[in-house]
Amino acid sequence: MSLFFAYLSVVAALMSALVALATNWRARLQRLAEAILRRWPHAHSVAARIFSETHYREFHRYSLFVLLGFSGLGALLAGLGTLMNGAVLTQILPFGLPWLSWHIRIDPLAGFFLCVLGLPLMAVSLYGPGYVREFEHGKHPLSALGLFTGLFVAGMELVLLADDAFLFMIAWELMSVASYFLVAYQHDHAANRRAAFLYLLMAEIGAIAIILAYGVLAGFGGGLTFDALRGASLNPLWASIAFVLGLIGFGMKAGLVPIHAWLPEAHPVAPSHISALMSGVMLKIAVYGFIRFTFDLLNQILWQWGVLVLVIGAASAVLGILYALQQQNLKRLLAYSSVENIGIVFVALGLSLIFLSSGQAHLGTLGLVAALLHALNHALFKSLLFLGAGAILHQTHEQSLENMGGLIHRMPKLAAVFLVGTLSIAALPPLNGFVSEWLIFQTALQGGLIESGVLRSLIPTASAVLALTSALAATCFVKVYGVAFLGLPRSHHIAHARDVQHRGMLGGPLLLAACCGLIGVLPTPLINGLGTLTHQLTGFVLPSVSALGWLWLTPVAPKVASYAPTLVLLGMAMVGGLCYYLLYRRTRLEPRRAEPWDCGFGGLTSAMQYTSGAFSMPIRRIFQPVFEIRESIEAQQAGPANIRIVALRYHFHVLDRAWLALYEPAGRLVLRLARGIGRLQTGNIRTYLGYSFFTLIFLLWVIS
Amino acid sequence: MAWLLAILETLLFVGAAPLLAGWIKRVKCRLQNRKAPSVFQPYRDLLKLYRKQPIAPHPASWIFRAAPYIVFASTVLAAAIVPLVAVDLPTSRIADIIVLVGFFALGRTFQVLAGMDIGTAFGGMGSSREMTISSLAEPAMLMAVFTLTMSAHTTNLSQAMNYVLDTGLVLRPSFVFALGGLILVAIAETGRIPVDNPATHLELTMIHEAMILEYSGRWLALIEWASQIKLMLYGVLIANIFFPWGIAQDFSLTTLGYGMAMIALKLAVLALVLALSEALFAKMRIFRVQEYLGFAYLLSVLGMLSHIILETAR
Amino acid sequence: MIAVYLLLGIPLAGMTLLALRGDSPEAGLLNSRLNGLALLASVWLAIDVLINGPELSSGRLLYIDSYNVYLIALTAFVGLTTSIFSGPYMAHEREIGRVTARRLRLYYAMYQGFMLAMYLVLTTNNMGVMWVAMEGATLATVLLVSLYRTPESVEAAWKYFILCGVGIAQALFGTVLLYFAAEQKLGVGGEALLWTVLHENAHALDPAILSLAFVFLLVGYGTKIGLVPLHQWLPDAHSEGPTPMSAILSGLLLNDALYAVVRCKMLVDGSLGTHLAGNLMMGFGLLSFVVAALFLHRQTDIKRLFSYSSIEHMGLMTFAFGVGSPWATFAALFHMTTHSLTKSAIFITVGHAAQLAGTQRMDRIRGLILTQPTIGWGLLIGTVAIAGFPPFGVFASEFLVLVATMDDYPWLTPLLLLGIGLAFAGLFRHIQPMVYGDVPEGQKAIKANLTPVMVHLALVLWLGLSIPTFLGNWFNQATQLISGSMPQ
Amino acid sequence: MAIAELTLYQQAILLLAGLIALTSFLMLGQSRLVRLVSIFALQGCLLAAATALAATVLDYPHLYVSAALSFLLKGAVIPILLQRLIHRMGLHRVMDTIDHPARVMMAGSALVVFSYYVSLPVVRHSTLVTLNAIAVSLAVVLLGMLLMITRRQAVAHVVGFMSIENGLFFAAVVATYGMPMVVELGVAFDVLVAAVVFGVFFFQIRSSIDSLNVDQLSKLSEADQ
Repeated sequence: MSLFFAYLSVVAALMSALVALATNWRARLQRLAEAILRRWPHAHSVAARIFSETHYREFHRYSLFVLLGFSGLGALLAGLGTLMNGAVLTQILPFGLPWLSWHIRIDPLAGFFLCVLGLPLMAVSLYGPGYVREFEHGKHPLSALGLFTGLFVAGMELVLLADDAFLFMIAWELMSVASYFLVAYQHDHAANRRAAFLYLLMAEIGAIAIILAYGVLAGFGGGLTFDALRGASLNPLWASIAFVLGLIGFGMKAGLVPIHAWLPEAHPVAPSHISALMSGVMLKIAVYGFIRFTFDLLNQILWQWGVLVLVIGAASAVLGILYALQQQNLKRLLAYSSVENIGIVFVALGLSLIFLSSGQAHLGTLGLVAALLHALNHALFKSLLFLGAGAILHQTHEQSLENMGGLIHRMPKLAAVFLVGTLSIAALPPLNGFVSEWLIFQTALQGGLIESGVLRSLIPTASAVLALTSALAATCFVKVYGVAFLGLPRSHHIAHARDVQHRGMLGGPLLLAACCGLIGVLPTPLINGLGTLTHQLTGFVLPSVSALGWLWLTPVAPKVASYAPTLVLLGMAMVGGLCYYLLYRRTRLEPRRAEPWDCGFGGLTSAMQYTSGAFSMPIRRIFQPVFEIRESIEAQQAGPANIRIVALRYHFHVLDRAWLALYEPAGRLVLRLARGIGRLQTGNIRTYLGYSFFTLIFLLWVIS
Repeated sequence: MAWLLAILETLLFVGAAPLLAGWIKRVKCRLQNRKAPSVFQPYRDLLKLYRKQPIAPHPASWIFRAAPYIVFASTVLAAAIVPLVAVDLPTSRIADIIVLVGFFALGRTFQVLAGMDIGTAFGGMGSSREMTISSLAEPAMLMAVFTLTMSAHTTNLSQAMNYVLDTGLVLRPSFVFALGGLILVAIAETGRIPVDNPATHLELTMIHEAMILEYSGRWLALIEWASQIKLMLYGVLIANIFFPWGIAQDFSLTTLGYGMAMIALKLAVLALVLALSEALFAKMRIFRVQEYLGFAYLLSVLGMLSHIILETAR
Repeated sequence: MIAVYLLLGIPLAGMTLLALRGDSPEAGLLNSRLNGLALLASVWLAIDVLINGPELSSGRLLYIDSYNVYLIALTAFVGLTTSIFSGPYMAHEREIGRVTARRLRLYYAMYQGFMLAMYLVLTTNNMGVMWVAMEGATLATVLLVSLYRTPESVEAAWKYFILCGVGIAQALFGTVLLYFAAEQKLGVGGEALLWTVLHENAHALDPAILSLAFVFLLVGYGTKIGLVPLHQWLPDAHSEGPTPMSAILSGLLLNDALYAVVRCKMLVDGSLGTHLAGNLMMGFGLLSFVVAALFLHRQTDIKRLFSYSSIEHMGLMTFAFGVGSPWATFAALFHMTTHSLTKSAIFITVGHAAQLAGTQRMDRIRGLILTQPTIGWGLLIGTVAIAGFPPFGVFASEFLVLVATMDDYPWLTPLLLLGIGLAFAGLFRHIQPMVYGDVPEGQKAIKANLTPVMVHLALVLWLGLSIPTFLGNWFNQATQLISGSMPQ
Repeated sequence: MAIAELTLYQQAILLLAGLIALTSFLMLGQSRLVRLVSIFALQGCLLAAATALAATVLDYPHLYVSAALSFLLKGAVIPILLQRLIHRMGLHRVMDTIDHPARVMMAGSALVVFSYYVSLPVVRHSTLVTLNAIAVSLAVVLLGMLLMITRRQAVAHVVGFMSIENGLFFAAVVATYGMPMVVELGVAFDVLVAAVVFGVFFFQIRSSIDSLNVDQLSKLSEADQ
């Protein structure tokens, strides 16, 4: 059954890709419809209306996203079904190589990630029709967008369903290529082209690393199906090689530091609903790949791997959020925060690996659950935030925080929905972001149970880094909300922005916000639902997730830690409501409106507020060594002999150190090598004859 | 019964907070040999503010109006889960110490948002500084807390206190370090000298005050009260985690009364220490706060390491 | 067996016919019709072989087995599609006066001559005749390279001629040695050059002589494959000749040279029992792969760019054949197919793009997608396919090569990884600016026939998704023939 | 076994082999195109003679044919064609001097030794003595390449190319008493066509860079200009 839903979702995605091709086929389709439906006047009139000049565009646009919605729904149902009954269904499709046809398999792990994919996808399908309308009149055809969106989604779903290395890689690369075309969709901007190139290049290298990782297993397992790979028995050295290759490959897609450089370039330049899918879902597919490879396919786990993952994850988390904090472009900021969240997920995975390798299965399971939960949460609120940013972009054509402000007055509905996303990504109770981070902390705090003292001291340190990260994340998103939505508008078009009109463009984010709230308040059922999954991977189910009843979350034991988000929400509502009643209802003192305090000078302007750059300045100074900051002050002078300075303008630009240290040298090296090689080809035929002459001599000398 | 007791305790907590603030003020005045107001002055102030008509600046949105309630509510909730006079109250099961930090974060977030809602330089300045300081203080605090929880094997506050009570007086180097770290963090988080000066009226030096500059009337009352509760929260945390002796482990009236007396005593002493330090030190530059908090973090890490190296027999 | 004679007869007749009527307006059509007939013949042959198994002609001069039969079909197919494209293309060239009537006659005659040589290389059973046909292919195309008579084209043709001539001469020396080795065992007579006979008695042949022979054969035919450092003629010839010729050179000639080398390898392996031949091929293949990938970065001429990519891919195939495990061999055979389909499609698109922009300099070709979406997307998709992205077929073979190498020679994988990464970057850094971006002023769409491109890419896509059973059987049998066992 | 114990025919073949090698050396040293071509013609004739001799020794009739072919092509047709071209292009006075004649000669002799060393395993276990001539033929091939590498004139390149062909042909004769007929014919045909094509190219090159100096044919290169 769930397999059926999975196929349904894939087919629906491909269908929407096909439908997209029909953008400019109105006339043809009309003639076709007339030819077919001549018999039935009623249907004929319907068709006539659909294919009329006026309706066709809209009909086409909606059909695209309705199909995507079905795809999302199918994925969600399939995933839930599998998680419920924990069944493992396999099937073999007649595609692929003659001696290796496509193996399909859906198990709880895949099911969970199908859910992770399904929810944002449904939100996007609500959101899309309103968002892409403006593209219809642009120079870039909607057909390309729709086609590659469909392929992108289908690719991601197939990655989850693949049960042999070959199909996995096909789907994986399909996902990469399709998203590449989506990044390059508005290719008249040079930045987009550059980002797309970088993205595809790194995707390619990562993919090769993954292929090699599979190659190692296939060499020992003697086959390319996942069953064969599971059967491979490797010595620790080869296992570590495979693991590192896998970490590089999947980490590159997931955006771990320092191989994250493509991410903040590529995610912002894609159309926003695509950014939502890329940041919210695609990165999770990479996480899925890592989990599948490490927890499922590799037959052993070494604690060194856990340490490696833990360290890299912690680094990604803190660096990601530090860079996010310094961004002025909203979508770029969100992309960097994705690096941070993926880092957090990998910290949890690292903890889980360490515990599993040291035989603490239940704690390993706890870490894994925390990681999965955070992956889901990030998928939800990051998609929500990207859709919100897209809505702002759509209404005001503004991406830079420096020009925003006061949007809460202009677009109150969006502001309310966006606030939910902000609070949950800032990991504040009682929303979902907090639950997963709480679980991760709980996992880390059990580090005392590990034999080796080094690890015992390493784990708390990592968790402290995590604490720093979450605090910085709060800072970062307070900044975002405060600068974008609160205060006074910083530019004219923001001051006259209109709230989102299209119902779906609010409905999509609203759906996600609802999920955030729900998971935040009632995490227990979900975590219990993961039991089948953890049982499959670690052979262990969290013992007492709800030892005190369904209200309580007690991951380890009631005495160790407990958290009842529902009661927290209740309590806050009660206290807050009580105060409100006592303080407002009793004394009916209406607040008086007045000018804010201006030190008595008068005339506060929006230019006097703290800008986004100013807000993050202390952090910038405190963490100086992390950034490569380019600052400049330009003075506008006037008056006699331009002595008097009338205006000062301060520019600053924060560059990614990874970029300067890793990528640019590599590029230069390649060019130098190419030049060196080029010297060999002089163009003189006698030299060429010399080459073949000496090749011959050399070979003769070799063999005799 | 237990629930009723828990609610009563919470009410007591909330009610006693201004008293502590008044007491600290009084001691400070004495130290600076000024004429001191009565210890009940804070109550009068709150009542006065409550009666006044609040003023909302023009750019303010609903966030500005909602923030005080959320701040107050989150603080009260935090107060509810910290054992004051008795351990094993049901409320302490609702949330553990990490959630406590979460509550603080929630309240802070809304206060900061409210500060930025007005669109003045002061609001932004205060918010930025507040977030910076807290983002440095939070890891330090968690590290300190983790030290405790790792030896107690629980993050649940009353469980931790039980653990300390059961083991009796043990001189743990880790606890000493953690205590130092937690005190430093507490000073920073509650906005006392040398990090922030609650009594200042020069906008440029304000942090906490700058954020709430626009508040008045009942809103201001709520926020002031919330910060008083927060101050007391930290006091109770330090007192009850590191010196839990005297706290009631069963709900008989005598033990409860004894516990109340004990906590009052401990808080009074802590208040004395705080007042003394505030009288002795001067406020420091904003960009030296990082060194201050870095030191707090260092203490906590040392605590953690000493716990691992010195205390676990393996 | 009639099919084979048809296959050889059609182009022979076509050559003479077109040598006379090549300048007539319908020559292009005639050319493609002839190729169509050849394709039919090849399909007939293929079915025949598929049903009856390997066939040996009377006199044992021609031999068709599952290895060469699919190459024959492929050759015929690419020959047909390219000729469909070449009709309008040459007509356009004639209009703008780049070619005269005489040269047009020469062009069409030589097109058929080249096809004849290709079919002969593939079908013959006699190593000597194979050599003759290979040299014939050079002679047929060399005059086409200098068709435009520009100094560059003459230079390119001269280099092509001399280098390939010298190379092929060494191949002849190798053949002589082969004959000599065989003769010692099988006695004097025509028998001793027949591949079937040699293959049967490979184990008996003198290893020393055969390894010596293989060196000469490898250097000789390797020059034609374009293995570094014997490749210098290739980019020149590809970039200076008319585009259809670049397409068939890349799509067919290189393949067939590789085919010859592999035939020789099968003999040598049979005799030596060591992996010498494989190692040599791996060395050459890897060198060509990496060096060509580096060269991609400094190209300015679009056809030159893709000719280097051809070198790179031939290097990969040579490497894979050298690895020699069933997976690798399967991959190499599969790669031969997908590469020649994709690459010829790309060259066709490139031809249109060059006509559109009026130049082959890549820095002057801009905004193709917005100018003429079919050409722009065709070029982009083609490049994506040749860069080895799924669901296109090239990916499958690269995947298998990587896995197989990881299996047998793990320490070589970093080089492969490097090569693929470099090649990808080298291609896309040039392609992206050409297809994307705004339209340069004055650039207008042209009349283009991209059906062949679409057909090729569709085929490659289909192969990437699923290999039809009969083709799969071919590949499997060929793999067994070459590597000794079927992949599984 | 020592040469004295061979039959006259075999001795004669070995002698011819020596002469052919000598002609290659002469070509290597010769800087006048006209003489170069005539030496090449001489080599062709020697080759034909050797073939004919082999034919008589073993009376293989088809070797006579190939002897005739090689005499016609290498000894007569191609040299005459080349001479014609040289005169029509006024190259008969052109000196194509090589930079370091001594070194080139040394290299040539080194090549002879090398080719002997390479062909040892081939010769090792074999019945016919004439086989030693394989070393010579290999030397001729390599010398031909050396000639092409050292010369700048296109004509010299053609001659070098053809002398490589001679070497191959000689190898075929001495090692295997000629290739099968069909191959012989094919090769001969190819050589003929090649010669014609060369002729065509001379004019094309001439018209593009009004000389036949191949060093000027270096527009297409990858090095930075």
